[in-house]
Amino acid sequence: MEMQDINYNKSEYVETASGNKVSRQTVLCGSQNIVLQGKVIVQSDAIIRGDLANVRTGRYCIISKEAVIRPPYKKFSKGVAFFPLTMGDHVFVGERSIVNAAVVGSYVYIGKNVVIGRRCVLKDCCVIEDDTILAPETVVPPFTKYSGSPGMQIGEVPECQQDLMIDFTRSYYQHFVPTKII
Amino acid sequence: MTSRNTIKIHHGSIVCEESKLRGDITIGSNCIIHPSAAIIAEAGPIIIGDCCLIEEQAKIIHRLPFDQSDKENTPVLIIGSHNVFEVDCTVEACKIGDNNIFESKCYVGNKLTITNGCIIGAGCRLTEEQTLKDNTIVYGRSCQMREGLDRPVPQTLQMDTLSKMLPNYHHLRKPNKKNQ
Amino acid sequence: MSYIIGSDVVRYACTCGILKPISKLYFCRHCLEVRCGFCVCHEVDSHFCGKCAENLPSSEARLKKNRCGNCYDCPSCHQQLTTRAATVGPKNPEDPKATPRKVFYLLCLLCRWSSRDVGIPDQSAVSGGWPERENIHANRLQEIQDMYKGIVLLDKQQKLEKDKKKQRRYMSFTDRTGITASMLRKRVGLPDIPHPLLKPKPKEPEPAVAKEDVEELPEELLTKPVNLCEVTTMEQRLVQPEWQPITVEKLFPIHKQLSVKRSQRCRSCEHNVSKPEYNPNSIKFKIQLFACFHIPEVRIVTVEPLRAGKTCELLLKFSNPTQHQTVITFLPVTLEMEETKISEQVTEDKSVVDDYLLEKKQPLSLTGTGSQPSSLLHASLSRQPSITVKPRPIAVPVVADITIPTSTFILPPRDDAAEYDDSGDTHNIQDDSKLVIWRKSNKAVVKLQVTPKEDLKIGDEVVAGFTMQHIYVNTITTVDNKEPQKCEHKVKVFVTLGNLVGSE
Amino acid sequence: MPLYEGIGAITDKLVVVIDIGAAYTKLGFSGEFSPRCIIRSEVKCKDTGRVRNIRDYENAQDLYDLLVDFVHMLYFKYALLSPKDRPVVIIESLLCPTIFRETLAKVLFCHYEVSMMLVLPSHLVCLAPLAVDTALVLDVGYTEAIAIPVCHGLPVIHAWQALPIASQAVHGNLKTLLTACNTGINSISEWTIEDIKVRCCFVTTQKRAQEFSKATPEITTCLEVKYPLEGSRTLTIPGKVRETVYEIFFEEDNDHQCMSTMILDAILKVNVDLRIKLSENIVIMGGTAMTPGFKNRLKDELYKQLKSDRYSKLKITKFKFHSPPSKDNYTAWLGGAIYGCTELLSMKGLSRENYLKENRLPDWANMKDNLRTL
Repeated sequence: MEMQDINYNKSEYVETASGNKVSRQTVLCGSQNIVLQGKVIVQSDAIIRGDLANVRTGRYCIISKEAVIRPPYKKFSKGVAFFPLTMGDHVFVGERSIVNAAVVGSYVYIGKNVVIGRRCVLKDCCVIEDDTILAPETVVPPFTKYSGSPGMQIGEVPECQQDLMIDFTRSYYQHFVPTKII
Repeated sequence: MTSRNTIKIHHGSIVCEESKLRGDITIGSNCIIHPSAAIIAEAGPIIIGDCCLIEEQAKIIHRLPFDQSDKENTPVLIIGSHNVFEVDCTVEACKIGDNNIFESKCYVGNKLTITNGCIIGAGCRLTEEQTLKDNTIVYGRSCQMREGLDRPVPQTLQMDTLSKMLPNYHHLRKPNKKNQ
Repeated sequence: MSYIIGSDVVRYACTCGILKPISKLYFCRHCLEVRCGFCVCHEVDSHFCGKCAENLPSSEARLKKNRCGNCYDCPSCHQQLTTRAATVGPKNPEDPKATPRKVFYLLCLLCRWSSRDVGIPDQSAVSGGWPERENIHANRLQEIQDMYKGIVLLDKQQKLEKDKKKQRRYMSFTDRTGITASMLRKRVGLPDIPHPLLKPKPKEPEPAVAKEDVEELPEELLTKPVNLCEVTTMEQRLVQPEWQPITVEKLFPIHKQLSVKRSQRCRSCEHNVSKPEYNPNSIKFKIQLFACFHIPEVRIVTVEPLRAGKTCELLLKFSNPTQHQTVITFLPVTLEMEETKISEQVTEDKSVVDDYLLEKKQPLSLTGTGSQPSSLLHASLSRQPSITVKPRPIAVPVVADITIPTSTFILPPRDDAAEYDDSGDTHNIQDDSKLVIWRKSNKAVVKLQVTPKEDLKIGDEVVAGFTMQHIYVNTITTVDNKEPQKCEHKVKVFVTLGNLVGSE
Repeated sequence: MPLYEGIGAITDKLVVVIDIGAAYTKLGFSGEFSPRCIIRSEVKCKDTGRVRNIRDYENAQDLYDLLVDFVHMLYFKYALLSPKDRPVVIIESLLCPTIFRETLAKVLFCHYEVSMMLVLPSHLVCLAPLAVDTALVLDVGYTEAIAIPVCHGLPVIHAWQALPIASQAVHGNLKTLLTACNTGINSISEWTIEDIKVRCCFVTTQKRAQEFSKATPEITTCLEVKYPLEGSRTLTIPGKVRETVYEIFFEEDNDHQCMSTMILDAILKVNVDLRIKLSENIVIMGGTAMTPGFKNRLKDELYKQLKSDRYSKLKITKFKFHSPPSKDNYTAWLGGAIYGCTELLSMKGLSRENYLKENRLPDWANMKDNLRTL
């Protein structure tokens, strides 16, 4: 199916020079620590916790409504430190999902209402289905599909996942257009 | 019910201004409340103990079951100390002890009593009337239960770090109560 | 995008007769045929641990029973266990100078099971050295196994000897192996000295003895209350088949099962259609003959409301993934013959054997004639040619007719730079304006007429099909052909258009 | 490097041993003493996303597709090796439907191109770990309980006894019994029912069972169990249900058949001089036999039946039971693993060439002749 246009209110979104489209209704804490590489969409009520540690996304990432991107902490004998969260290119994060991962690779699809536990590592080209709960420190290998609570591997994704995700995030970005005022 | 908000914050607590506090709420000392957390004291006051950590999108709601809502005296929701409410949890329990962890996206209904040292796992949904025994661990889709050996370790280290970091980035509500 | 979420509305027919979305198909450049996961031969390429991403050679993987030496799974909830450090204070509290010792234990971050729960002592090294359990019956079973091996081997030798006797009538006494010497001794009547190479026959283990007593019903089941937290579930028992613990205090950390990378091979030409790189973290491929890189992709743009017997408009978007220009021609889909086949199969309920007639390929055995190889060793040394299974009929109810356009259209090659070029170049292609209504770089939208059948009911799913013929430029160079070969390739495409709505 | 490694790896054979049970499949390698995994015999249907047991097939084509997916999972998720050009040992019940074994052979030979397949009857191979050749074998699995005497390494097939009293029947009974004190039982999945059965229920003693069968039992039942269900409700498992759910095994049906009569009838059907030997060599296997109290109760029931007129002509005074060096649910698999590492595989296994010539699997009537030489 060809993707339909997703319209947004032009006044609600800020578009940066690098093509990022960020809703004004988001909670971007510590915005100086947040790097969006370009053509990234951050939708309303999403929370990015740059105040805890650096958050860095690649190009063509989509952070849906009410999603939370939160750098994870790690305990040491002397105290706790928050670690930066990096996200690759062409990543989709569904609505109301919580990403507490250490690393999210490229071409990753995270469904709706997902919990990615603390310090998880999502390798490239993996898919986390809707409503999955990934236990902390889980490593998700490439080309796997995880689902359930606790999240377990339930299958594999097609080998051309990389191209599918590039195509998906690009067309999402292209179809994410302001409502035309007639 | 009072429509007026009476928020009492004890000394040493960090309460971000962007958090949503409704009703009669008392927050103990050394608590941390992240932005966009919600505490809603609808049916009566909420008293939160010391050293509680309430993360963003967490919801603590004091709401009575339908069959009890017409009671005369307004009950108080007492939450003990060293509890952790993780991102996007919804807690409506009628009593909460100490050292409990409510993980992300868990839901605790208003018929439950949580004792001490319990962990409600991420995404678990507890609605049936029951009292969780000490050190109960609930996890998984079908809310499997097991007993832990010990209480979970309190998150004091994390809170130390947070209490240094958060004031740099957020506007805070001023503590308005001295410690007794 | 429907490949990632949602159902597959556009499906291509694989050569084997199964319908799949283009993302799950391969295109064998050597046979010029579409293949899918069902009809290719899967092979294990490499073993790796999904947690620590360590590659293991297959021999080592075998040795470790396909499990990772360092990573463990939780026996309680089967999630990955993490190693946690703890500091143990000095043993002598009166000696404050003694440095605290670091110890490690395993912890599950989901259900909080820890190696301390079952009394496994903490380890002093991160990588563990966690105690392993042995099968208590191992010795006895090994004896029994050796006994059976011996019996069968003896049996086999006797058989072989029988065969030999038939062949050879007399034997030579001149060799120095000692076998004939013993034969000679036998003839002369001297006692045989055992050949030094022949092992003395192992002492046969005693057969097991049955007992009158059996396990009694544990008395506490009748009297004590059951604490469900202490009784293991079926899953918890079965992940440790050797022990199958009944109570939680017998749970033991499980070595993490390895994963594999697979390569796919076309069964008719034995060429790989997909071969991943060795590195477990790599998402690249050495060989990637995916259909979506070679065959034009079809997507539904819009379709008018579907009414039984009424013609409506269907817009399809075609895109050319290759570096070569292609021409698309529509042809009707031929299903009739196959459909009768299906009905035959259903009505006659023929025996299974007839349905999958095998197309045997040339020499099946490389090792010799039909006789079984003496040892399995030889059989596995060389790769035997594959068997191809006869394709099955396409099982899809096509309930709408597409009016096949007579004109063809051109799709220009894919140009990655065009993504960043917003100037709408149209390549100046003369199009049949009735067919092509929009085009940009390597993509074009065409308009088709589709008519659902008269006898459909409201709510029925409408599926239509057509055969897409495209020019495929094969860039494989062989000895004879140095130039890229152009050829016409046909593939059947089925589109699920949605449900029938009421007629006006 | 890979070639060199390859040669090293094949010097000793890697034979996959598979026992596809009605509920659980046991998979492992020959020469090992326990299966690598015991998994449910089910696959997720690709079209509907529904999880289906591989025995719930509609026709041969459907079964073929189910088995292709299932065997793919067995090899690439658990065994982690390519099935092509490798031998396989299959353990099957003597009562396995022809369509199932023929389709399985077709999947293995044509789709996965295994080089050789050795099919072993479960009732026979389960004696291998014991190193005995004469025993009465009772297999209590998921759909049915089957008793077959094996004499001198030869299954006495004409003496077989089978009844549909196994775990599936217990699940049905448990569901019925629980409906009385709980609501909405029907929506509960079979796996939950199994979990309740495994964690709460047991086979009670004969004495207590007799008391329960009276109109007014004069004993106190064991304690009831509160079984929490997905955080939203709790099931009550009464003590009586916990104790009596297995009673269907020992209640005689309309033909006066039950678990204990099966064993005795099977013994009756063999030669007189073998009867004593069989009664003193009873092997019980199958997952259901692992229920606490099951064997004890069966023993008591056997002695009770012995007193009845039906079996008076049996000159048996005592029963003896084997305890195999394995868990009951993989005894047959273990036997297959022992056979699988012998030369028997190359001698008696069916090679792919021969299969493609004949296009059928020899059935057990031939197989038993082969195994007689043992």
